Amino acid sequence: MASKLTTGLVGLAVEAHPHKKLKILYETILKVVSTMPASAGYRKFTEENIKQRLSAVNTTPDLNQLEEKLRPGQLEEAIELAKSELSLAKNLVRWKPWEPLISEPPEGQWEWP
Amino acid sequence: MLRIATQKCCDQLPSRFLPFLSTKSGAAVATRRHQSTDDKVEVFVNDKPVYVKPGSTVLQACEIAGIQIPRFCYHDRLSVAGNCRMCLVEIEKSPKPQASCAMPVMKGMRIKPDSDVSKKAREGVMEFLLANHPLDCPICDQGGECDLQDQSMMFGSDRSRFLEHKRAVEDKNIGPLIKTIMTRCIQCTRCVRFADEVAGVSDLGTTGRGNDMQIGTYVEKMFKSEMSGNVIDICPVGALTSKPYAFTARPWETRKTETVDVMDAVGSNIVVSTRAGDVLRIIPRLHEDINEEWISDKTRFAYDGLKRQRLTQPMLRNKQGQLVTCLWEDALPFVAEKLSTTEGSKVAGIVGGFADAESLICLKDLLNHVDSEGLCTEELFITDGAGTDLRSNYLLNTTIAGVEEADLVLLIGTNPRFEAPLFNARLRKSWIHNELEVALVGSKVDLTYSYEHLGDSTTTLKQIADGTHPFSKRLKDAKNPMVVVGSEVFSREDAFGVHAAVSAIAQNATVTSQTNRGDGGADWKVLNILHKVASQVAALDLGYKPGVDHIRKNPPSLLFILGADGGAVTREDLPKDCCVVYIGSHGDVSAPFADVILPGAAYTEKPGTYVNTEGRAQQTQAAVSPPGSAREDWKIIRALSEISGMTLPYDDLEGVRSRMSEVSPNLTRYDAVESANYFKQAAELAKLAKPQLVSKPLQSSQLSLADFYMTDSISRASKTMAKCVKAANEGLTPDL
Amino acid sequence: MSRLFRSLWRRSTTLRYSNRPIASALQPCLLRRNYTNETEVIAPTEQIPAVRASAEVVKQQLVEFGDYIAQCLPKFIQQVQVTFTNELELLITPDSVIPVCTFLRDNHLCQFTNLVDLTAVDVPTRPCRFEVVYNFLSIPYNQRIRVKTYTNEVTAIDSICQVHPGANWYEREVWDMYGVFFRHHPDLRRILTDYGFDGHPFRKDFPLSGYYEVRYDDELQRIVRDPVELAQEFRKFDLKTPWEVFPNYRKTPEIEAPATESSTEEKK
Amino acid sequence: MLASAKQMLSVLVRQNVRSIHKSAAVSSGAIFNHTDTPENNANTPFDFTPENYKRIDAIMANYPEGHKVAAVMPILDVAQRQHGWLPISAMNKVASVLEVPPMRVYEVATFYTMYNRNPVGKYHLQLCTTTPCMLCGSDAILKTIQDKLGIKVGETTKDKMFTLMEVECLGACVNAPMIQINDFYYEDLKPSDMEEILDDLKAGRTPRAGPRSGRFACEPLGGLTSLTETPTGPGFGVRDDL
Amino acid sequence: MSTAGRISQVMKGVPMKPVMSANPVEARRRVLTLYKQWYRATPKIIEKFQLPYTVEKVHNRIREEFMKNSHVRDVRAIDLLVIKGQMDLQETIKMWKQPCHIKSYFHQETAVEVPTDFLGKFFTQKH
Repeated sequence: MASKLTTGLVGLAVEAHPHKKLKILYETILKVVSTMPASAGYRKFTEENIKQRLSAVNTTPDLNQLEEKLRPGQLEEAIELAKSELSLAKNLVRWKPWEPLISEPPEGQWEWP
Repeated sequence: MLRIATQKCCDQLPSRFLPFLSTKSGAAVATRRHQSTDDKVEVFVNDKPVYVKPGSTVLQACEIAGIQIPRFCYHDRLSVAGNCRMCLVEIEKSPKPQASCAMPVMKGMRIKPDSDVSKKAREGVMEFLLANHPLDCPICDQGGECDLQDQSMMFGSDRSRFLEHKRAVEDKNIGPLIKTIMTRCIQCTRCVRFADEVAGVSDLGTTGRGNDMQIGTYVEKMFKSEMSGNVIDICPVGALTSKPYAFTARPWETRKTETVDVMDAVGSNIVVSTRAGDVLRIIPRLHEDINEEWISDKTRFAYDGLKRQRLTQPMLRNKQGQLVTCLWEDALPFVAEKLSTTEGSKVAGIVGGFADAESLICLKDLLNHVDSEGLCTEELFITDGAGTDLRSNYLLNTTIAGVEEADLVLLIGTNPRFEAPLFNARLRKSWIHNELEVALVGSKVDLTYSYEHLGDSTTTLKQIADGTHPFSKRLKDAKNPMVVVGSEVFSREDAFGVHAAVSAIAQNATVTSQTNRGDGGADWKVLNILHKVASQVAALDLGYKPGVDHIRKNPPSLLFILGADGGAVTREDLPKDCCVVYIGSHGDVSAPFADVILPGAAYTEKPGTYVNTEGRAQQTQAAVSPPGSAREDWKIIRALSEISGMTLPYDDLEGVRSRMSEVSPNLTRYDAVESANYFKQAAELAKLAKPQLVSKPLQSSQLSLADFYMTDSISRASKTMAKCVKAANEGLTPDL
Repeated sequence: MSRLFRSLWRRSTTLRYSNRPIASALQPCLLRRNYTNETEVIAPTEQIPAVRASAEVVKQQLVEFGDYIAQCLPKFIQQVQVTFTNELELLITPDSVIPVCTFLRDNHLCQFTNLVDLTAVDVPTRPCRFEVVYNFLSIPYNQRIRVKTYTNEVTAIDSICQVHPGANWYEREVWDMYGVFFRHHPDLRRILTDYGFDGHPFRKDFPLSGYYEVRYDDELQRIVRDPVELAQEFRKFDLKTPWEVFPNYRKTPEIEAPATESSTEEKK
Repeated sequence: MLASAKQMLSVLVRQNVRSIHKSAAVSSGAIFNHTDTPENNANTPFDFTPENYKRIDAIMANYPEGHKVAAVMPILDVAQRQHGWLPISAMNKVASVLEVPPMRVYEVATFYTMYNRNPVGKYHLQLCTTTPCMLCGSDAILKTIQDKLGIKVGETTKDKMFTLMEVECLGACVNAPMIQINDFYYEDLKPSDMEEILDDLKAGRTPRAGPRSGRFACEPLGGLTSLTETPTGPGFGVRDDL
Repeated sequence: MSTAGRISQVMKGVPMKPVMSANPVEARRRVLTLYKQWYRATPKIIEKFQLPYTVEKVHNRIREEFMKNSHVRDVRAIDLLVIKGQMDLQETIKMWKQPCHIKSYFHQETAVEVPTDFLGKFFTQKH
């Protein structure tokens, strides 16, 4: 039931089941994120954002309306974005960015002489 | 200029003021303060107490407090005009800001140079000055060293409120040296005051009134002064700039070398600006005891002679009698061969006016090595009596700065205005400020100040010496008299007679002046010799014989000419087989008849020692390198000595200088005047030799401005100087 | 588009303030606001035509956005600053180039997918003389960001070729010009200089004339490469006027009281 | 966007203002440089007459020794009266009489407008056209002169009789419009008066100087409106007991 | 190859991470490997560039270049030198360099001997 023939973007095919895809992706992101400590800034912001998007996916069956809610871009782009967010989240679990700063800059490093 | 002004003010700070500032003990402070404020007025600059001499101006008080007031018309060495209004400062209880350069200090005055009123006043004045000032800084030669530019950056507003047209003023042609762009003029009248007060040639003035006022000569004429170039330096904007230097360089891209001038015997301190091996201009450097901050036009503008008529390659005369260029490797062995085969008594040397003490000592050592005694200076002096043995006999003993203490000057056979313009400027300064009286025996010339002309005959001298002349009375009454003899006197056949008469006059005056002053044997020297060329004193110090008589009497077969271009010796004076070796920088008078030419360096190209007419040793510095294969003169002689197998025992500058100080220690005591006082002995020695006087009038060769410009090999090669002569002789033409 | 960006921003700010305790737990010095707190936007007037209108709104958004990134990556970011021309800058530790670039590229609210520029600055007086600068562009949000880090001559920086393949030649250029080594770069070799060229020309201690000069030698009938010999005088500018005026007014502003520092900075 | 457009607009407006705005070039029109001309050069013959030498001596005697240069203005005036105007040679002569550099004399002569450094006719008509005179009809007077003599402002008639100048306020506004011809003021002029004066001058007569309206001097035209009573004697208004 | 290993001062916060080698032993191994690579490539270099030198001479020259940096102790500096040496080797064997580059390693073709005695200086120099 694809509503359009093409996304108009090279290399980006029309997604047949965007709701399903997005739901899986967003849920996976949430799952990955939930392994982070509750106080992590990234976790808080991402959960908030992704949950909003997920609820939009769940409550909006109409493709066009969903597209409008998940701006910017088309749903296919939103899928790509979610994919990269997922990979980022996985990476961040590894990198642990919520930890304190690794190293302070040397004295006077950021000052102009 | 303003830097100089500050320095002077710091100098004025009494030395006992300084310990007061640095003392830590409270008691000591209290007593010292008491002492130091006795003759001082206390004023407050920014609420800080400052003690200044009564009668000094608010501006000077601020400078002592370390605050500089912007100014355009005020100049340290000129009278106060107070017309630019840039130095306005707020003074408490004064209803309006006051022009600080013209406002004398009063006790307890509270000066606020950094207050808002002062700042606003400056900004307002600057805005008005810029209202009519063209925005042509990019094509202005003053750009980068412009007082208006600098001060508008510091004190001006960043925008203009004027929409009106700017005033335009016609440019004036005032000679081949000074370029005028009168639209840029801000009417500070520094140039007018300089012309009036220092140069003594009142050719400049302000014409018109109000917005149309302009600086100029009214009628088109040359600014006929031998020191005219100084108006370029004192002009705070680009209205008066240097014509030869026009559009050649910006001040920041030039390299400055602080050196000494050799165009006359005064030894003015100068700065040579160079870029990429080119001398671009010469400007004065402050030396209170010599040139203050002025220099003569020959010093300033003759530098283009350093690029023309130069000897750049060694030359040998071939069989056809033509001089052809060759290599050092050819020329030096040729001379060395001659030197080692010629009998010592047949070798001689003449040195000219530009020879530095280093080359003088090298030449002397070399010629003495071959047992030659024929070392002569081109300039003449007496040889009888004490001759050159007593140093006080040939120096300007009073010193140039000493003129300011003199009250009577007797000039004999000299025209100081053209022979030593800065000495004359001192005389004029004393004439204005110290009521100095001047009398002259010699040609009647315009000295820029009034003097008593006592005629030009030698009998006058005799009469003064005898005490029968009316002038003797005045000489007798004088407290600090000076007798100045021009070096041209010594080219007379009765030079010794004149010198003896002058010595007698001076000796009498020394005795009477001591009683007049009432200080017994105080160190005031009356007799002064005013030399014309830079090398003479050093040469006499090193034991050269003055004059070429020796060479005329003993015809040499090998003659070294070290830059002697005065024409004292010509080919006709020499034997046919005489080999003439010319060492020098310019192909002028002597080089054409030389058999070998060894190109030397000019004074901007070598570190050399020169002793001025006061006996003050000074150094020149190499600003550029000598052109072509030219070498420093002493090195040429040193190399020659090595090739001829008589290696001189030094091969660097330090070595030469230590040898110099062995011969005459004063030569390396730089910037010190070594005083000498053997007048009595000299006068007695002179009596023994029975001097004679002839009736030929005492004359000087430089009578008018046109005679001043071209006197030596450098100025004769200078195009600018040639233009000046043309303008002085024939009046201005548009191409000058 | 920018409206959307703003609305997103509004959302992120609400998020932030709902979690105030955590936000305040972050180091307070993390965010340096490199601007003055003037609230009034000065409109150009007839009298003062050339004054830049300070876009306080834009600035505020940048501050909040910077805050967001700093809260997400406290481990990597040393400082966030907004310059007076409203440019957002992240100052990060040298080891965290890849995480930060990845985050900026992949995060929903960043999407800095475009590497505009990568270069370095040599400041020899600093403890680590090289400053490596990355400029990114977020096309969806029309937003730019600058990431800066530092290194010295002997420390390698991680190559971001795996994050942004476009960084390949930029990194080669920085290596060539500054001698900053990029670890894990696929093909790190010279890009601009001649083969056999010695030294890194953009280093401040590299002589203006270089070390070698290449010329055709007539005797040898071929190109020769000689150590540089300056035929022309080196031009050095002397900016003092011969009659130096008012040295008192030439003092550098660093003597000024620290209270006025921010205002001078803004004037720059 | 709007702001920048506004800014742009204001810049444009400013530029327009600038291009429309014109102010008169500020200049009095006088030239303060000497250029040699056939009638005015350093060789123009000039020497004081014996009477004037006597006069100069008398003038210089007014000033103390050492300050003789102060006599420069009266002596320049003597020279101008003798020659009609001041050629450069006359200024040089004054300088040599006073023993000062010529430049000092040029400075004075260029400063004051009443020294004529260019030839003027026998009668130097200086018509005031400053505001009060202009309001009272100096334009008509100017037109009358121009029509009658056929010269414009700044020109001299061919017979070297008249030179016409417009000058700024001569301080006789109460009798406006007025003209100064050589040393005399002619006031309260009507065009007919002007013609009459010019006719008189042409005919070699000397017209009577002063107001032409029948006034004696500058009293109100319609008779006095105040101070009409007899002046009070001494002691008026003084306390009796003094 | 001119960049000598300037060991930066150990300062708080200044990164001290290794470039490639973790310890001096490893760095030494890398240097030796590079040296061997150069050594082996020598005949080919001579052949390709048609150098008028013997293999021994080139070997000696290579050794000299390596010994020039023998004082470097900082492992990271050694690593960077190795990296540059590898770059050089690549440029050489791929003939990206030109003969003049190679030859300039062997002699200063136009260098003039500067005289030190007075006469010599007098004839050749102005100062």
